[in-house]
Amino acid sequence: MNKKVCDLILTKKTQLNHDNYLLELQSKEPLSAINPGQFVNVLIKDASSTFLRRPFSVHEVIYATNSIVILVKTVGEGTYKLVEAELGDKIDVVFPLGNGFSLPKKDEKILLIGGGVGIAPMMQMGRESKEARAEVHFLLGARSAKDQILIDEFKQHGSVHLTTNDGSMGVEGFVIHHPIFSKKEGFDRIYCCGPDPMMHAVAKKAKALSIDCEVSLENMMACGFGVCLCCVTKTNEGNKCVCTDGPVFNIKDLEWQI
Amino acid sequence: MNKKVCDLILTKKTQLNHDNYLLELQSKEPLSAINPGQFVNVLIKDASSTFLRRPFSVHEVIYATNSIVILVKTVGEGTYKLVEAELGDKIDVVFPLGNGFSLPKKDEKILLIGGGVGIAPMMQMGRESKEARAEVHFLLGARSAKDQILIDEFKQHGSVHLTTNDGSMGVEGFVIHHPIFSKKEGFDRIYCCGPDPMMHAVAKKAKALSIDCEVSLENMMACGFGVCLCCVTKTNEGNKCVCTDGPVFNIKDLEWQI
Amino acid sequence: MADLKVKIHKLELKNPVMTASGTFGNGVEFDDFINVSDLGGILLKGTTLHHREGNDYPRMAETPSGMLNAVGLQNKGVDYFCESIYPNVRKYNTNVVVNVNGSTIEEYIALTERINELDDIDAIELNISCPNVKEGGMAFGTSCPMAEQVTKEVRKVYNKTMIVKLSPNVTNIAEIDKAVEFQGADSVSLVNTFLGMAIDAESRKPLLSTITGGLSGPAIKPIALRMVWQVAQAIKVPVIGMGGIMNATDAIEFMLAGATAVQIGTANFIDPKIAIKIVKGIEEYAQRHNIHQISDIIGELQM
Amino acid sequence: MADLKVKIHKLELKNPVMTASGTFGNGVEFDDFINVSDLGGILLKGTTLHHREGNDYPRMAETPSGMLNAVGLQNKGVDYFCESIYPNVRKYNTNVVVNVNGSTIEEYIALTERINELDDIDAIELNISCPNVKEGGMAFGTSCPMAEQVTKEVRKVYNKTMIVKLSPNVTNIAEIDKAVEFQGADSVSLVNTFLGMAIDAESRKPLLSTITGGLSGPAIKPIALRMVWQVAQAIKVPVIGMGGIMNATDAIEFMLAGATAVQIGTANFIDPKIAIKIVKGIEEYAQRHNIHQISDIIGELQM
Ligand SMILES: Cc1cc2nc3c(=O)[nH]c(=O)nc-3n(C[C@H](O)[C@H](O)[C@H](O)COP(=O)(O)OP(=O)(O)OC[C@H]3O[C@@H](n4cnc5c(N)ncnc54)[C@H](O)[C@@H]3O)c2cc1C
Ligand SMILES: Cc1cc2nc3c(=O)[nH]c(=O)nc-3n(C[C@H](O)[C@H](O)[C@H](O)COP(=O)(O)OP(=O)(O)OC[C@H]3O[C@@H](n4cnc5c(N)ncnc54)[C@H](O)[C@@H]3O)c2cc1C
Ligand SMILES: Cc1cc2nc3c(=O)[nH]c(=O)nc-3n(C[C@H](O)[C@H](O)[C@H](O)COP(=O)(O)O)c2cc1C
Ligand SMILES: Cc1cc2nc3c(=O)[nH]c(=O)nc-3n(C[C@H](O)[C@H](O)[C@H](O)COP(=O)(O)O)c2cc1C
Ligand code: FES
Ligand code: FES
Repeated sequence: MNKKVCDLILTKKTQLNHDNYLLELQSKEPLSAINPGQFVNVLIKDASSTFLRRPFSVHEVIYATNSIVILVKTVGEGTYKLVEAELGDKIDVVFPLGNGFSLPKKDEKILLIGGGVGIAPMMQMGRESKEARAEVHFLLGARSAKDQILIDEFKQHGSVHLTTNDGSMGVEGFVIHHPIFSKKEGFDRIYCCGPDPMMHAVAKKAKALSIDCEVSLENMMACGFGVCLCCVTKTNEGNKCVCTDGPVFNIKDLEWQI
Repeated sequence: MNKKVCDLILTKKTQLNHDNYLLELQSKEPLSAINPGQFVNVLIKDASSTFLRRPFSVHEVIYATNSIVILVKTVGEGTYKLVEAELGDKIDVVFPLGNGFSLPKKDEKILLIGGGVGIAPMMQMGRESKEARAEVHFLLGARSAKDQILIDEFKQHGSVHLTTNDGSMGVEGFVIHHPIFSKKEGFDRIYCCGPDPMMHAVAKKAKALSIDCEVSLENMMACGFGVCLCCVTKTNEGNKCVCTDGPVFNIKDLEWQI
Repeated sequence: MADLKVKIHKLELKNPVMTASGTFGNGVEFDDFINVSDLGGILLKGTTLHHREGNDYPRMAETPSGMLNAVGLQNKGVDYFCESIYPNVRKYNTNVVVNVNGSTIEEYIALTERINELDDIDAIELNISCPNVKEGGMAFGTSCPMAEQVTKEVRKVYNKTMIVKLSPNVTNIAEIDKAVEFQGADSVSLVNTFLGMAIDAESRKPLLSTITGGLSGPAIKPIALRMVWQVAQAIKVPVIGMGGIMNATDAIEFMLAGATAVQIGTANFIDPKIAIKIVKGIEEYAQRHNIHQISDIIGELQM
Repeated sequence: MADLKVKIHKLELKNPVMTASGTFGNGVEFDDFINVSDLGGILLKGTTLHHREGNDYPRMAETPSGMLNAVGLQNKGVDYFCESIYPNVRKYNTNVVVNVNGSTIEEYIALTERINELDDIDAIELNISCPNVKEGGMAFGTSCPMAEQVTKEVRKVYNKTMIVKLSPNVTNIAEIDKAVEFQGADSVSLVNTFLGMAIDAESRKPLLSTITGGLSGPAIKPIALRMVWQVAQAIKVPVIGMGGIMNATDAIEFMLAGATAVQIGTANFIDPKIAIKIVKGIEEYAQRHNIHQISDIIGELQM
């Protein structure tokens, strides 16, 4: 699982909706094992305002073709430039980075919560959890029906539950408002990635229900491999780097006021 | 002849040899008159090292289609990016800039000398000089045969004489070594654009032969329209801006040691 | 529509957007592109008592997100200014400010006295921060006693709005600003360019004839913003902020840091319409944030 | 093949490329990417006597051609360093330099004494220029008497190579460098980061928890280059240059300006292999220009 910096080839690009794209990046050399929840750090070329690399979660790993798929939401110059890349283009990537989620045990019932583009790491996590024979549930939150993407793909790895802020698809409200939390038979583990307020709310819920919970943070990063110390979050053991000690943390280790 | 800043559309792109391209840029609005020797200043988008615009001589004006053609030699990030533009792309241009050459009178015999990409302004100058019924001769200098471009196009406006440094096409040597200068019937005017040492050599020759001579300078520019005062050259009347008082100067006004 | 008016001492600005000295020519060069009178004010190019040829070519080098210049205050002197430039710029329905430069205190005074006679010039900007002239210039702006003295002496002969433009090439900019304020400046403007240098590795030569020159553009924005913030906290007179402003967001940032108005410099070279675009952008920002008076955001950085 | 060796006091560098403190972790983070021993030297991350948590998140903001950081010297203190880091870095066959930081002169001394005991550490870099700590840090580097004093006191307890790293946030950097040289520094390194600031116009909040932070990257290169040139002319000990070096050409420029060696900082974040690439690029430059000893170009700016 050595880190490397190299050019991957863009072999597939799929636009999912107005602002989400799947990019499939192929390595010439075989991929070593990548954990669900790890991320890659991409150099954006030819953009005048992107000086630093841009981090993206590993959405899927296709070992058969040595490919990594990332899900990119366009929010600024870097992501707009990235999704403009054409098939065959070389993309300069540092990977794999970060720790990744801890996999569930056989027969455990787990809830994978993704909010917005925070759904990205949950595809690979869902697949590997299913392969580990856990019972996988996805809870995907979005603003509106048009922002709900990849539902069929998630269904291949588990059952899918949806919320939208405006109620246009699934349950109206935020993910924590979903009735799945009030079911009697609870979850063994919750995994969550999404906007900070959402992760806080989920963590609070998990704590109240005494469910083991991991969250994947998206702190601003300069290097992505543990040398700049810019991406820290407060933990019981002091400041830790989200890029190396994370991005995945167990909420019991974080100093969140929940 | 008001200056404007606006988007022109790239309607045609022709690669002439390994490092020279013709770009045809079309204006939605009718073009007002542009003088041969004037230039345009192009914004290079999506390049990380090009902060300022890049100036290019007007190579041809096609009033019928409201188009300006520029000849671009790739030398750095800006020019490489520019020639990567695709048909239909918007190119942000400030134009027309500078003074331009003084047109010859009817029946005058003129020599238009271009060295390297300095041939750029000579096409439109040749055309308009011919239209003014002058006798037009081009003297085009390049390193080697493969760098001699657009010969047939120049032939439409006058007779063409060539030099190459390695003798692979035309006379071997620099432009001033061409026997055309030793002919008895001399030229009424010489116009020249090219590398600085070449323009100095031509100016010296013209002075020796007492021929009126205009040169087009390519000083480094920040603004291109006379406000930064960065592009100056020394003249009899002190420092003058190459972008507004030039790029074309009569050699008798310049403080060149020739 | 938001009220964009701001006030710099006696100057009423219809909006906080001015253009920076040396980057806007004498305004007239922009007539083809924009309606100059729509700006809050314009700063004319640096003027001296006598004609100056400026430095030798090359005077410019592009740098990452910026440029170096070594113009060296080329201008035709105050006589020419009064006769040939003033008649053209007085027509603008905006604040026209002359950027005043000297090699000695006497020169600053003599020049200011001449400008004082011009009815339609309501303010001067005392440039004690030019890095590109050998004598005077930056030497005044990097030493407290000198900055104080020139401000004090010029104040004696000038009753209209006096803006003092300070050098960023100092350890503690707020200290010098305080000194200058104490001597009667009605406003301070900052930053001027940072002393920098560029070398061509192939020829091993400096890229500027003067070896060093002044760095401007977005590269310096973070430092300029910090200085404006520090100065605005230290002094009471209005601060005019500049340094790498390329768009309305940048301008808003300077205002939040404490600038009452901003100046647009190098950006004018890249887009001759930029100053007007920034006025519009500020208006849109105000609308989006439900701000009725843009002056309400001055110094309103939330901490 | 050109001889790339240079000498910084007693340190023999196999090539002039070092990595800058705080941008190279403890070197081991780069083992996956490069052979660290191929570098001229590495500067470990800033160390203090006691454990420091550093500043709160957010500590970073991207800027045009650069970045601001406000790490605040997070590190586990010298005990941890000696026990857990030193054993891992002494293996490198290159010069491993510890970046020494203190809030008081006593802290600088106590820390240096500990480092002095480590056989395989042949040099310290005295950081008197960190803009991101409240006490000490930059205050030492921006005042001549303080810079002199800390240099002098640390010199008394340290006989190996002592490099002093100075603050660029000063009016006259050469003056401070001279003072430091006078007090026995064997070399000076510059520049540290420039104090800057970034604001989010939408939320009206600073982008850094500490409001201001240190600017690094290509944006500062022209200023850094000028400072290195000025300092190299003013002092006799070798200068180590840095500030925005992204490629071999940049490195050569610093050497032409007078740097004996260079440090690569922020560029490491963008390309973890960059330092080695720069070594190769310098070698190519030497070959292309028929330079047998790279040390021949130090200070060879043609004017
Ligand atoms: C570990 C990690 C994994 C990530 N995974 C994904 C992913 O799978 N898919 C995806 O689309 N995005 C992901 N992101 C976020 C992604 O990196 C940013 O959206 C991207 O860097 C924005 O670049 P830009 O140039 O387009 O926007 P910019 O112009 O840089 O920024 C646009 C806006 O987004 C904000 N922003 C940028 N980065 C972050 C961040 N890290 N946290 C909070 N706000 C930010 C900026 O402050 C700004 O307001 C991840 C981030 C991290 C740290
Ligand atoms: C009035 C004028 C008219 C011009 N007309 C043409 C034209 O018709 N066709 C054409 O191809 N080019 C022309 N040029 C030159 C053209 O502007 C430059 O080649 C271009 O700006 C280089 O940009 P870049 O980003 O590709 O290279 P950069 O990376 O900026 O530079 C590459 C190399 O070229 C050098 N260089 C760049 N600009 C100049 C310059 N103005 N003078 C001397 N050296 C320079 C740089 O120092 C560097 O060594 C003209 C320049 C001027 C001032
Ligand atoms: C080419 C050029 C010429 C300048 N001339 C002057 C001048 O004459 N007087 C002055 O006070 N400032 C002068 N400046 C400094 C600008 O007014 C401004 O302070 C500086 O460029 C920073 O702003 P910017 O980054 O927006 O350009 C000049 C700047 C440039 C780029
Ligand atoms: C994230 C970060 C942390 C830094 N930490 C230190 C430090 O601990 N000690 C120090 O002397 N300099 C520190 N620096 C400054 C660098 O060593 C270097 O002086 C500066 O970044 C300029 O070089 P650059 O532009 O190549 O990055 C740090 C810089 C960055 C970006
Ligand atoms: S991003 Fe640099 S340490 Fe995490
Ligand atoms: S390029 Fe600005 S005045 Fe000529």
